[in-house]
Amino acid sequence: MILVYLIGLLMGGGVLALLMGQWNNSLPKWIALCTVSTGFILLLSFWIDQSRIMNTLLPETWMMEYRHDWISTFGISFHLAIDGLSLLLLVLTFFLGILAVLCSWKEVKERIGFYHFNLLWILAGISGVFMAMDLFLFYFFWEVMLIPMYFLIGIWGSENREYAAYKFFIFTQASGLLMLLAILGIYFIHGSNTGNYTFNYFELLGSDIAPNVAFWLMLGFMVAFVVKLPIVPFHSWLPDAHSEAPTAGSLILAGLLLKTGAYGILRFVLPLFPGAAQLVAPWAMLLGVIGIIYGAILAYSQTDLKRLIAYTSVSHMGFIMLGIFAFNELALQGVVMQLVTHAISTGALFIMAGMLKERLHTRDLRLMGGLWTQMPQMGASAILLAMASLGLPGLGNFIAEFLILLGAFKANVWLTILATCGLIFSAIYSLRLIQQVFLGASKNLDPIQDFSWREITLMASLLLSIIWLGLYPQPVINTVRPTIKKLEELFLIEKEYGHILINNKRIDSLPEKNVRQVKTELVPSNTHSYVR
Amino acid sequence: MNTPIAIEIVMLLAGLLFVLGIVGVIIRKNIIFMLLSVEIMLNAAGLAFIAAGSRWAQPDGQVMFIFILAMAAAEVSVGLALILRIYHQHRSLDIDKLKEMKG
Amino acid sequence: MLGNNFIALSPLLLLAGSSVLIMLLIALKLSHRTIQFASLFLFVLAFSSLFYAHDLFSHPIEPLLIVDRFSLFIMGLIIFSGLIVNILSYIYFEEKEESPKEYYVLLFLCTLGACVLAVSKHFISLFLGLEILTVGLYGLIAYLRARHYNIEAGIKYLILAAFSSAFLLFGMALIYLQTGSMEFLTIGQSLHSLTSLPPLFLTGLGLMLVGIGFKLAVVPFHMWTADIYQGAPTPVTGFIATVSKGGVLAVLLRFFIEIDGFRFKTLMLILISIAVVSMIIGNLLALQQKNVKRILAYSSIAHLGYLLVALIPGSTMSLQSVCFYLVVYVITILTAFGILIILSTKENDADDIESYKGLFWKHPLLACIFSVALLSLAGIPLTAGFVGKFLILAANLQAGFWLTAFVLVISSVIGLYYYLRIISKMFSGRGGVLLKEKRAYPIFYLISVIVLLTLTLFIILFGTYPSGLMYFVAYFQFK
Amino acid sequence: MDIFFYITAFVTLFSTIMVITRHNPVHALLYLVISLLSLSVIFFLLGAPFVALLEIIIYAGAIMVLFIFVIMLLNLGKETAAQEKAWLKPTVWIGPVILSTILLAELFYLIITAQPPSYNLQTVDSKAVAISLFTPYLIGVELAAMLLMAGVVGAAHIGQQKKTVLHRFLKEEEPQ
Amino acid sequence: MMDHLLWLIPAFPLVGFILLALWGKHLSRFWTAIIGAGSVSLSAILTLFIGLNFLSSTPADGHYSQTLWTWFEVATFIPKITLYLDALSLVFVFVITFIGALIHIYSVAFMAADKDYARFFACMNLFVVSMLLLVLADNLLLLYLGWEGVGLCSYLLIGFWYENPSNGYAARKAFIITRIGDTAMAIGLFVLFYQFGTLSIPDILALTPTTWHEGATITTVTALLLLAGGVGKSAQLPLQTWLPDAMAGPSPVSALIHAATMVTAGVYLVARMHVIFQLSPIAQMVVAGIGAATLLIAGFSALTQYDIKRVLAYSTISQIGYMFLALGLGAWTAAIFHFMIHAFFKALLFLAAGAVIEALNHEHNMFRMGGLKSKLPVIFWTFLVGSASLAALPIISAGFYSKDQILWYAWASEHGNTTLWLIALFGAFLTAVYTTRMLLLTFWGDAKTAVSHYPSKLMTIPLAILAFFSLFAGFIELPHNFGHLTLFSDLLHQVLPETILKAGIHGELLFQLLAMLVTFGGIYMAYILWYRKPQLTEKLKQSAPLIHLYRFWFSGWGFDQVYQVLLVKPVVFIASINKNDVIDKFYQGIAILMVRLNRALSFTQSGSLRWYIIGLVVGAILILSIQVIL
Repeated sequence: MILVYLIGLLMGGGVLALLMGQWNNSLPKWIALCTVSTGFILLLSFWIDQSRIMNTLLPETWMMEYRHDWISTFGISFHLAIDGLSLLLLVLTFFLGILAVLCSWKEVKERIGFYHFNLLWILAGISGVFMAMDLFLFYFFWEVMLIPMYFLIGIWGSENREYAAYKFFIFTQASGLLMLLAILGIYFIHGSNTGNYTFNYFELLGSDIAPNVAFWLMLGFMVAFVVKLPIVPFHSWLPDAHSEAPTAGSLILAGLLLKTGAYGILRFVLPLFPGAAQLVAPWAMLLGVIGIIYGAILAYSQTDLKRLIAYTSVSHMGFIMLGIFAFNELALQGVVMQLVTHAISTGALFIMAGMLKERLHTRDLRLMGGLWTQMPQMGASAILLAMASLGLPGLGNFIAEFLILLGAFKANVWLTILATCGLIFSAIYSLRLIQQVFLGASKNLDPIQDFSWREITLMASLLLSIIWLGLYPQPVINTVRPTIKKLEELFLIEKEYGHILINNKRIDSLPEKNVRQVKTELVPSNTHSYVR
Repeated sequence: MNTPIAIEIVMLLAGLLFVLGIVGVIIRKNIIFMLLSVEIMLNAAGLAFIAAGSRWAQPDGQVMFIFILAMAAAEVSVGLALILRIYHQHRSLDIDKLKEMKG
Repeated sequence: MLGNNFIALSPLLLLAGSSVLIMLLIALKLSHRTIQFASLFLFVLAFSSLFYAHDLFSHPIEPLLIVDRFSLFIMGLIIFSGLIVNILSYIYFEEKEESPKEYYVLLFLCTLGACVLAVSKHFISLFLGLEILTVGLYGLIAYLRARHYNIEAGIKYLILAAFSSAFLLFGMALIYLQTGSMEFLTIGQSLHSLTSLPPLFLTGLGLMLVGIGFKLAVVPFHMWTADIYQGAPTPVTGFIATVSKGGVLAVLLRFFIEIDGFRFKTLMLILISIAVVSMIIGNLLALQQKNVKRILAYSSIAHLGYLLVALIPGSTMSLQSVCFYLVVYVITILTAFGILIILSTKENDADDIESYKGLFWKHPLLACIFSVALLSLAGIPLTAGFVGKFLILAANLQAGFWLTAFVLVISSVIGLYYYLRIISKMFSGRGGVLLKEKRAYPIFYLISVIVLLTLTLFIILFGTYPSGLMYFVAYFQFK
Repeated sequence: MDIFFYITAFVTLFSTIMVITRHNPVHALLYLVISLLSLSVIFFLLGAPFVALLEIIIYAGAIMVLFIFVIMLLNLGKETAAQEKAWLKPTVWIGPVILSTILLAELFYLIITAQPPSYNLQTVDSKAVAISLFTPYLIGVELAAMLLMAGVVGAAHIGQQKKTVLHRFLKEEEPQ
Repeated sequence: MMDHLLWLIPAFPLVGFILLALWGKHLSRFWTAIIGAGSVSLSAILTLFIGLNFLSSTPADGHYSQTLWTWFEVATFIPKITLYLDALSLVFVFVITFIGALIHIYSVAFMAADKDYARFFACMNLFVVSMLLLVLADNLLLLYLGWEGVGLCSYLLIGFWYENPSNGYAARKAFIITRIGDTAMAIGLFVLFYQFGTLSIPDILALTPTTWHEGATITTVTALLLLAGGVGKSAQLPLQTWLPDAMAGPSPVSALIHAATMVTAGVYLVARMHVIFQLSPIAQMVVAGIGAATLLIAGFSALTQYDIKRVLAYSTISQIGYMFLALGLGAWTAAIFHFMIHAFFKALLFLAAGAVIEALNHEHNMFRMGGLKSKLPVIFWTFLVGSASLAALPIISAGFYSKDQILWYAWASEHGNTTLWLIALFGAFLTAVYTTRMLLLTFWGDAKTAVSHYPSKLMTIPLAILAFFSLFAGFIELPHNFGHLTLFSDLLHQVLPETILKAGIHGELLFQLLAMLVTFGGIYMAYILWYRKPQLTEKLKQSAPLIHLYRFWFSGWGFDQVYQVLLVKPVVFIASINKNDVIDKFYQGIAILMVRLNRALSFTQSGSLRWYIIGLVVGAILILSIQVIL
């Protein structure tokens, strides 16, 4: 039930902020802040509660579940559940949510109520995506987060906002609809096989799909997620969206929206279509590597600060793709780490870009330079973030990237070596960023404020988390371990017997049984009920 | 008493008339001519109904024709009223002058 | 028996009677307001008579009409649309130069025609219903007869409609020649044993499709749509988009089911091509359009394409999805046109997209309503349009029509652009041409807004909790 | 009998062609009347005497008179004829004619390949028509009444001459 | 018991860093200096304490180790934050903390006028932390943390005076080039992990001999990958080009990072992972080859520089080349010994050079110096000591002992051969030449620039201490024909294997004499060329081939230019032509296509009724055509 409350809280808070926005300009901010903080505290306490159990015994994969019939004619239910992965991403969502509210505290001066309405609804949509265990519901939330995001970019963005908003919306919508087709495909195939027409994720897990059909269905899912991630060559919406969005928009885009893509692959593509995923794995990894290098080179050539950061996201998301399709625990844990750390580090970079824009009224790198003199605090934070983004050990991103590469190395040596070379490029663009903005001769003679207290709090929380994740990431790893373990097991079996299934000549009864067994193990056998 | 007229021939006649009506509608400039041509088409359709009705020796074809007649009357009355309006507004019945909306 | 006939026909009788009654009221020189209220009352009466007629299960009135659940459903939809258009008409016509009274007579007649279409099971009633609707529409479209656009649209519609009627008639004649009957069921029975359609029948059907296609405004019979939508008074445009298309689609559906047209490859091929081309071309046409009414016209072409796609599998689910989508479409399009009506001024209809600039900051409520309607048309979740599209896709995939589903997806992505364009205009910066709300008629303004708000709530309700409507649609399913 | 039919058919076609090619509206209208009259003969030959009569009375009579009335009212004469003359050049009509020929060819092809069965021609007299019109199709008649009403109301509204026009396009037309 | 104090060694400077980073702005200079230099000094004292303890009662397993916490635990990969102190790391820790402390103290005075005082010490402290972690790491991942950490600090400190973009450029260059090596090293770590299932250094070293065959490809590949990391960090061929540019940083930075400690991380790595290298003769040969080539190339370049710090930079490259040579020869202890001695004298030289530069108001050009012998006596004498050690002045300088060992092994060890020995010998000659040249140009001759200020006590005392070590540190390890003292190698042999000599090699004394001769020859030649007969140099400069050669050497053998053309330019070019993302063009193309289609279709909506009717007819024709065709 707490899950429903979380979404309800955000949506309700949004509406309240919208209404209050008519009366008072600062009320919506406070409402939004309180709403998100409440959710955050709620989740955090639950997480801490859970982690105590986690340390002692291998917990159930599924921690909480809520189910209510929705459209019963189609077997659609309002079905939410969380496991470690979801929980982690939810915590991240609310954490960044708070920051998003804070970082737009001064930036947004117009239509504050509506702004916060959108902000909270995006968060609600994202939370929903992370919790939905019904494919229809998932798709529903998947789309719900788009519209407020569209408004956020389209209304509060900078000069070229409308173009960016369209592009964002059309890209994601197009790919989303293809996913809808795939969802329907699996729904009917499962239904006609078993007679049980349902969108329930757990029931669909065990379904048998002919390999060639599975391949196409998987592609349908993949397109949506890959566009969201985004992976080259589906990335071109991202630089525009990121650079035109307001700070909070960029933060949420980079920090959360992109993560839904990775989450989707982990949650749906791999468990639903293990065989097909195996089949495309080399290509997916190749795309990942291309993304890493292509994104990095593009990032290097940008002159727009936010565009530069956006392309670094493209590069970093390549690692995620690489890691996911390596199918082993190391890489998958790395992927999860990357989700979290990239969210924080790139989010922080965007916040910083927003602060710079507030002060300098430009995002053009060529107009910046030598800002260290006036803003040493920001400069230091920027260096730390740049280091995070180039994967300096001791910061969270390093662990993520290292684990991914380590895992991927097992799966594909040459691609991993190429990907590792991406680390060099990441150094090149990160240092260029620092050089252009903070070092060199000062080009701006007007006095510029360094961090205010609000900004210090914002930054400090992000920087501390990134350092914490770099030095002691175990809580994160523990939280998602059961989920990742199950995924890995699935692939071990699939790998062993997969070729038999793929060639489909003669399906040995024993291995098939094994596969199904593992698949069904992903289903909660005895869900803890934490419903209070 | 009657030798049957081949039904194909009648239908072909109806088809010819129908197509002539179409040609008329397309090539004429004056709205009145277009209306006239539409009447030809409706007549052709009526002929087809009559032929079909007589093929089955049923009155239904004729009934249908009567309704077509009614429709033609109603339509012509509104159409002519519109023509009057157009003439008032444009001082001409040139259909090519009625192109204000496009795109 | 006769009593039952009366009960079954009560909606039609009431509508016909209403038109006469209104004429009498006009003769008594009553005010616009009185007539508006009277017609409102009469519409409500006609609508409620449906519940009365509902007790009869599948009541045929040989040989022309049949009142069954499906026709009741469609009639309900039609009368409901008529009702909404009627309410919205007041503030539109009150400030126009024409005496608005005859308008109501024609409105009733057109609604009657559409209802006849919904209940007809015979070519004669089909033809008559269609013509009542069409001839009524001639009057309605050209209603503001002093305006060039109105008259131009009127004559265009008249010539084209008569032209396409001729095709329809010729096609019917051919079918009649082939089968010896004009009743759907008998026609169906004569085809029962056949696996492929006889050429004469097919030709007739092809020619009929020209006529029907024209009324539905599907490609390649779509070209009139934009001009007529733009030229006609806005309430009438809304009426054309909903009532006229709903009625025609209903009769098409009935005809197809009775003859079981889904068996015939050629026929399906034609339908699929029409649907596919409609979706794509409709959306493409609207892409850069600057006139909102024209945009809605082009979007309606695409939506009719969607409806045809929904029809194509011919399964139970497909029919349900047609009905569901029809409801959604009607509600949504009425909402959209409602906004246009409210924002129209005495001189101008609010159809220039530039005039919507910054609407949100001036009239947030109206802008929100309009946005919801547009998003529903675009098929975005939380709105009913999404569920509708979902059902269509589901029906298609269930039957294995991947191509049509795919084209639907692609074209709706194209379509997204222009809906977003309007929305982003509304939310973009202040300024732009000032659009006035019609505060001059506070009561009717309030009523209109409340009506639109209710419709919007329905859009959202059906989008978030569609089960109710699904059951409803399934209950009123054909057969 | 056949010959009679063919002659009438020829007359019909000829006069119809004349209708669509005449420049003067009155001439065209008169040809149309001829076409309708010959068509009514064909109706008669097809065993539909009642409808043949209606064709003459209503179509050739009433409706055509309406046309003539409007043409006279608007005083369409030389001017229109000149306009049409200037317009009707081969470049204009060749395309539509080709299109229509294609359509015609397809229609012919489909109709001829259909091979409808032979039959015996029977006269369906006015009584049979009346009976079917007023028993099963009674509702149709009622509906036709509504149709006519729609036509009348529409025509009356559009056609009425009332100068209460307050429209920007027409402001110069209004002295008051 | 000492195990538990291990964490304090890096903790002191870490605390210093945190304090300075967070509150540096608000601290007075005094407190900044106290925290900055004090923390490192505390570490140094603690190191002495622990070191003595270690030496006096060496634990049975040869090391102290302390696990602080488990870094993370994924599947079987469980790297821990464990500090591990054995003899090898002890030497390094000692050098780092001790020299570090001296340099910090020196910096208190040297940087006194700088506005970013706190930032300087913060970075320096952070550097010490990272470097300590590097050498104390128990597993390769933690080592990698230190490895990258020192890279970061190097970057920050090279670019310390950030207003000048060229400093920033040098800093970036340093970071990126070392990063190339690091990347290869990371790949090496992957290989190791999949071979051994762990990254723990002791485990790997223990498992290697049993798992891998000598000369197996995997061994060589792994060794080369690790070596690549070392080559990058230690500025060896072909990744040496960053170090001369790195002299843009303040002199203490050059002393600490780019001479004494960080650049020798590669040496540490190879020594640390010596088991792997031992198993791969090819790799070992490559190490020796790289070392030999580097020392020669850098020696020539050093000969031509006029910036005093660049001379020292090239000499550093060259000296590290010697260390690599030693490593390649299997002379593990000799390499480490040379590392330690080099740390002393090179730190000394840099600090002294820094003092000179500051005294001459930031004049780097040696040709504008001169005659400082009498004006800056303390500096002169310490510099002289350092130079002597660098030039390996026989008997009295520590450098002699360490370098002589390497020369000897180049001949005598089982991997040694004549070529290597000749190169090493020639390198020694070059060293003597350029060292003497530097000395002569700086301190002898006429004064060309006035001395603006004089070094304070805080600067001279560290110099003196370092000078002491530069002279006498060599005596802990004496050749066997000359005292045969092996304190240092005994200590290290706990960790590193003994050098295996070829059978039947004699005549060590002969080689020593030869080396001495070469050194003196070098000194004399420099004396002739740059002091006695400078006109000779001028004459030589007239000849065209020589001038080209001179320029070639001066530019560091053209490596920079080659990289510029082969790597930098193409990448920048690709980046610049693709700035607007060619893939985006594809999507824009789709959008444009849609717009075109829209225009074309809008054209059909001409408003002409006739046209619409034709459309209708065409539609009918199409439908009928479908029927006719099918």
